[in-house]
Amino acid sequence: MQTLVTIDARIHGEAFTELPHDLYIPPDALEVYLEAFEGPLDLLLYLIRKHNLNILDIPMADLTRQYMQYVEKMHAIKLELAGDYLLMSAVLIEIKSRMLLPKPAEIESEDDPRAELVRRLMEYEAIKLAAQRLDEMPKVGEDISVASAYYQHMSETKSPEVSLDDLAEAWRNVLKRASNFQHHKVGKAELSVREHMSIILRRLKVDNLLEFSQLFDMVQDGIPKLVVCFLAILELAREGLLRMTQQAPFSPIYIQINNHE
Amino acid sequence: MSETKNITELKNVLEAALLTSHEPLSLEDMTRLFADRMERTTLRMLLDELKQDWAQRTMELVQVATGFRFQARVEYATFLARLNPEKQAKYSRAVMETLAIIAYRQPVTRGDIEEIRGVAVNPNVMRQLLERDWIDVVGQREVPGRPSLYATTKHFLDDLNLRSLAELPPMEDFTQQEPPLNI
Amino acid sequence: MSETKNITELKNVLEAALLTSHEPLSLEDMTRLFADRMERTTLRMLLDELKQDWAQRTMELVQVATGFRFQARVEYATFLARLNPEKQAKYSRAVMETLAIIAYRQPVTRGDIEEIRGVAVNPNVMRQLLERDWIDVVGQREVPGRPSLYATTKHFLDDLNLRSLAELPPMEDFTQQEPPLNI
Repeated sequence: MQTLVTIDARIHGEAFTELPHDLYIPPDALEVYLEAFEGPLDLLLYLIRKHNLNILDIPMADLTRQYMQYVEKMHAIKLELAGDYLLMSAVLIEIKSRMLLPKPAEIESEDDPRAELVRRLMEYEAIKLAAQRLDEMPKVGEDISVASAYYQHMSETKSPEVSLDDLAEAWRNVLKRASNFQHHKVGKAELSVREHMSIILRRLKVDNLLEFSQLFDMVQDGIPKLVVCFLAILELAREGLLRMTQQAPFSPIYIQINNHE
Repeated sequence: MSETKNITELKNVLEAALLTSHEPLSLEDMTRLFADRMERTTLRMLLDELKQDWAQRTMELVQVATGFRFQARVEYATFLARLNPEKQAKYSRAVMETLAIIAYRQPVTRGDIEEIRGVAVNPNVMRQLLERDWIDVVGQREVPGRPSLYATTKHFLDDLNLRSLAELPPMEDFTQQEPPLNI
Repeated sequence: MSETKNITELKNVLEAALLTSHEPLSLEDMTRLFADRMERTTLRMLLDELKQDWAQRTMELVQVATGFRFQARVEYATFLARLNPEKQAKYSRAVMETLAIIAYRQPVTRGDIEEIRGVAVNPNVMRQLLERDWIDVVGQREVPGRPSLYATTKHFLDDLNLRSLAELPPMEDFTQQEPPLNI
């Protein structure tokens, strides 16, 4: 007869003789049950829905009595009583007492002491349902799998950014180190002279030989620019970078790259 | 000099980019794929065609808040779920209710959330939502204490497959019609 | 009861799994996709077919050490690289100083630069600036060896948002000796 009471079950080939732990039901089920409520509004909603009552027509006496019973049970099993539950008890009792007071005839429905509670219950219920809907919606990482095929990362290296400050900083460093700087002193004006030196050299690279006046645009350029251009030519000549020739007095002056032949 | 000669090639570049990107690609991202100038209207036309090309296939091209992405059609979800048996833990009701309040009533303070839920907000709840990058702080309410104002992020919309908050299930669906108070 | 009826459906499940997985999928991973028992040989046959199906398309199915994955064909690499440009490096001090000298003292030769900096100019430094199209050769100085004269380009001005060199910070600002720090 012994064999008849032995549980004859096998899991992964091994005899199964004990109840699994996850089938264990805690004896103090109420605690678990009460902890399932998200707060006093949730508990009130539960009481209303359980008795299939119209939320807008709450029988305050019954509701308050039931609510107090739950709160007492929580107290009895030493569940940590949140202040929120006690506060709600006070609200319920206040509403109940106000409803017991004789009502002057002219009082409108807005002054119903339950109105605020109803508003909060309805708002909470809407949010509770919204939360359930959000929970059910498919989500990336749960039900939605997003394409993420592999690719060989080839880095297109972007060129470094250089700001004017970077450039100025670099120049400052150069100056700090260049002990023989004094005779290189160059002012702002001379910088545009240097720019024109480059411009003239570029033109001579293309044209080889230019007439002096071709380097000046008397219509477009203002006086300062004409001066700068003239200074650039002089500087280029001084540095021996170009050669100026004139066949006879008052004949055209020609400019070309100095070839030192 | 045009580096891509025809529509098929342009679509292929888009397909390769969308299939390999872990994040949705915005229209701006996609214009960067091409060295030549790409008009928005051309790009949209190409995306439409690409969507059509994939209409009968395993992945679908969808538009979410931050851009476009390919995702496996819903009928493959049960198969794919078997690859990762250790499911992401479900969020608690407190987390989901807090998220719902932020989603539908944003921007809100912690005080607002506590008011609606009728209980104190556990800091851990906010932390979970912040860490998931589903909510963030968008400002402070100009009242004493300057409490932070929370709102949902674009990432939240992406994760829920939405283009905008307007696509959330409408709140009215959850609220019972308000009949006259029956006293 | 078999949940998938035909080869096409089996291949679709594999395709969806391989396109959405962040990591290569091993054969063992892939057998887990199916509720019914899947033979290795069947799986390999399906993968072969899938590879063939994609032979002319944007992705290729490849086998790597830890399993199989879809990857974008190499011809798309240059396009995809544009989506995530590598963080830009900074120019070395030598490059910046050389650029500053050319900008402020142009036209200059390499010899000029070396004289001012007091060190030899690495050819690589000039190459970086030439490749960026920030400097070019505007002529040769007519001295033995005819060294090239370098100047900054219009492109350099554009990139630094300048209309002319005159808009560079004036150098007088730096020529004055900074007063010693009084500590």
